Amino acid sequence: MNMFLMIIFTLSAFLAVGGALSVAFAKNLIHACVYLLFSLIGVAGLYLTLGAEFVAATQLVVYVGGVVVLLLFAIMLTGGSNLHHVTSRFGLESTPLMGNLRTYIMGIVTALLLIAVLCNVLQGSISASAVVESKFSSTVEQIGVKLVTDHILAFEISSVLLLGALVGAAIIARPYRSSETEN
Amino acid sequence: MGIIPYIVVSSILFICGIIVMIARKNIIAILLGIELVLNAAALNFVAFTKFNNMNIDGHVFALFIILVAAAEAAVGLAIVIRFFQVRESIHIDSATQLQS
Amino acid sequence: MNETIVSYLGETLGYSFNWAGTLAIFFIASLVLASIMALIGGLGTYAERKISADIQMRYGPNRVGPYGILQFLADGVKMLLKEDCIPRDSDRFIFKLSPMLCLVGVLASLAVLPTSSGFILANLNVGIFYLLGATSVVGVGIFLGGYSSNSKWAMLGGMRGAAQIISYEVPVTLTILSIVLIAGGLSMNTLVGGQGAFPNDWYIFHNPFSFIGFFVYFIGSLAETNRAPFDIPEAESELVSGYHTEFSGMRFAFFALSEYIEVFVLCAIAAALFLGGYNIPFGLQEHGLLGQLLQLAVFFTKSFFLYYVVIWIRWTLPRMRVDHLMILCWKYLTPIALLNLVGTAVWMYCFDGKSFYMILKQLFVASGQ
Amino acid sequence: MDVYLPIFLLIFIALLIIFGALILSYLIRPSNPSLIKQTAYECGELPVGTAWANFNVRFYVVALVFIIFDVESALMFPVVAVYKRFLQLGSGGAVLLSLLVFIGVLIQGVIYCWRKGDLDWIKSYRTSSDVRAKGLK
Repeated sequence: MNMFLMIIFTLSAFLAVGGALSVAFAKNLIHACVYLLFSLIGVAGLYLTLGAEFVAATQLVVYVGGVVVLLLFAIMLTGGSNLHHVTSRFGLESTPLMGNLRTYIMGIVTALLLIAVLCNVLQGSISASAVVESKFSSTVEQIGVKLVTDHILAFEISSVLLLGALVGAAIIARPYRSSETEN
Repeated sequence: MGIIPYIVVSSILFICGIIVMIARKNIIAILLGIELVLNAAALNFVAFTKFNNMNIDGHVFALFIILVAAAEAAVGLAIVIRFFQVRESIHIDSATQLQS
Repeated sequence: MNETIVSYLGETLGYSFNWAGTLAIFFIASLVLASIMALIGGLGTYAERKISADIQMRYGPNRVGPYGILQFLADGVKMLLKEDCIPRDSDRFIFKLSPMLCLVGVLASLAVLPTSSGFILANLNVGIFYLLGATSVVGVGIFLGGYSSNSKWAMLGGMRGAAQIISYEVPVTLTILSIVLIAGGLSMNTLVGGQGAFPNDWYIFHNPFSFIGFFVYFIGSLAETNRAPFDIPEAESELVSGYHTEFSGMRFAFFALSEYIEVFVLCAIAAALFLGGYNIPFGLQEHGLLGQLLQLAVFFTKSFFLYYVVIWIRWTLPRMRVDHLMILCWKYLTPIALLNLVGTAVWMYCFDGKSFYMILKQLFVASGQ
Repeated sequence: MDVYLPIFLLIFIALLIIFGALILSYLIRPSNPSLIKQTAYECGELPVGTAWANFNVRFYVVALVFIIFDVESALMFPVVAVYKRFLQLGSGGAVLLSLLVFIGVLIQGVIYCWRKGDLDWIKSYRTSSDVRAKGLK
């Protein structure tokens, strides 16, 4: 089956490299975004040739379904012209850390839970070598085992990272009505 | 087929991303370049996993790279949108003040 | 592990294929599947008109062929003969590209369609996740179609369509996650094979959470394919025709075809994940090719039943308003799906992965003794 | 490797169908473009301005919440896939706990966006003058 591999690799590599070059030299921003889409699909094909099917599928789901749509939306939101002058200070009236009691309680509970889980797991209740590796044959299952044993810290922290990204981006992007700017 | 073709492809992707980041003056285009660079890095991780006969850790790293890229794109684009509302421009050279 | 139709045929016929044979079988099978899907997409338009006519006490198409069943061919020829209008101010490159993206995305997702245990094109390890990724290309295609026309109606429809599709992907994905929890694998044969032929073994009746999950998934997939009552992106009375206002001829046909095929694919996935998929009772699948054909029949029957329900819903319910649509997604379906996920995980832990039926049976037996 | 072949073949077939239909249609369809015909449809009026204008930021916020969910579910998929196997091996509790914490953090994000009105579509955002008037944070 080496020939299929070669063909698929060549096609995907051409898609990826051609897309990347087109991104570099496209005149139109939307076109650049579409070329980026092709490049990302090409990289997903390369992952397939490497046998990393889960990473390839994640590439499709996250990049093609998510990031590219986000980029297109952002281009549409900023692409027009002649918006009248808006002068606000990035809309940040109070720093997001200044929560009330409930947010502090929630934060503390989350932190305690995280610490409890990490202590529980890191103290050697499971480690990857303890799990019978032969039972997890496919790449998805191996990744899953890694995520809940060796890389559990990264797994849990990534959720906190994403929470931070969500809250931060929502604060930054949240629109204010024009009444604010008139004041 | 060895690892060399993959490294070539990923380095081309990386260089394209760097070119985009340096040459473009549009902030969103710069974010496109960052996506390309991160993809190149993730591709290298997966390729080395396959050919150096390491365990599956490279795939996990690629996953986290994709995750961080998505979070970075979300926050970056939010900043771009806010910046556009303030400055009516997404030209990188118009970002001259920390406060407006 | 990974199996394909080739390995299945090789095992059954006791013959190992070389690369040419593999390629030929894959190509023929893919071609057959794609043509069947195109036929289903074509017949879908006919079925829609006929069922709507039934519901509204009309005749529907009845001139071309017996009962008007060849109407879709006439429509296809009409589409071929239409002039190809591209608006003057449009973005021509993306205008030509976007219908292709839609159709390619939908057809690529067919690779993991669980038609039967042996005839599945490729039983990938990441099956259902791959399908999610492939169908997400359609959203980009719809957005680009709306953008490229440079028409206000199309732009509004494209923006709304993209926002709706990505929003409803969230509850759908979370519901699929809860099913994966029960089945313990992502590949289609694991997901379907964990169920049985009779309703008590289906995942929809596995626990109360998956019962709710089925409806969350179904509503979400209706919205993801822009079907009524969620056809905001192409609402005729508000936006002329939504994102494909400016498309004519074959380009419009690609959009319509991809929509109908996607509806079928999502119905098929609903049937596979919740309604037992291709499982046939009494262990008939042991009997080689005949069993496979029976599985095909069972699979298509279930899918077509759901397809009928989709059309039925379209002609029964009024269209939703766009803010209600978003509220339904983010304030009802998503929290419900999250709770389902947590509930399913806890159920699996507490009851050791047993289904509701099995627990009842155990209780019954225990009380009998 | 040949497991992935059907994906590429299906893409190939899709392109085949598309270009075959387009070429066939190109051969037999009429083509007499005119200025009016190539105008964007705006209910019979001449189109005013371009459609590529600014859109409301709420589209972006929806896409933002979506992408966070998307990434989290992508990360949860492998863990969820091995959960049953871990249950059978007898160490499902730790996996359940880590999953629950992961989902819990995710739910906090949802609650935040809900409370701040990011999930609403119409009368979504409290203006800052409202905030000042009511003395709310």
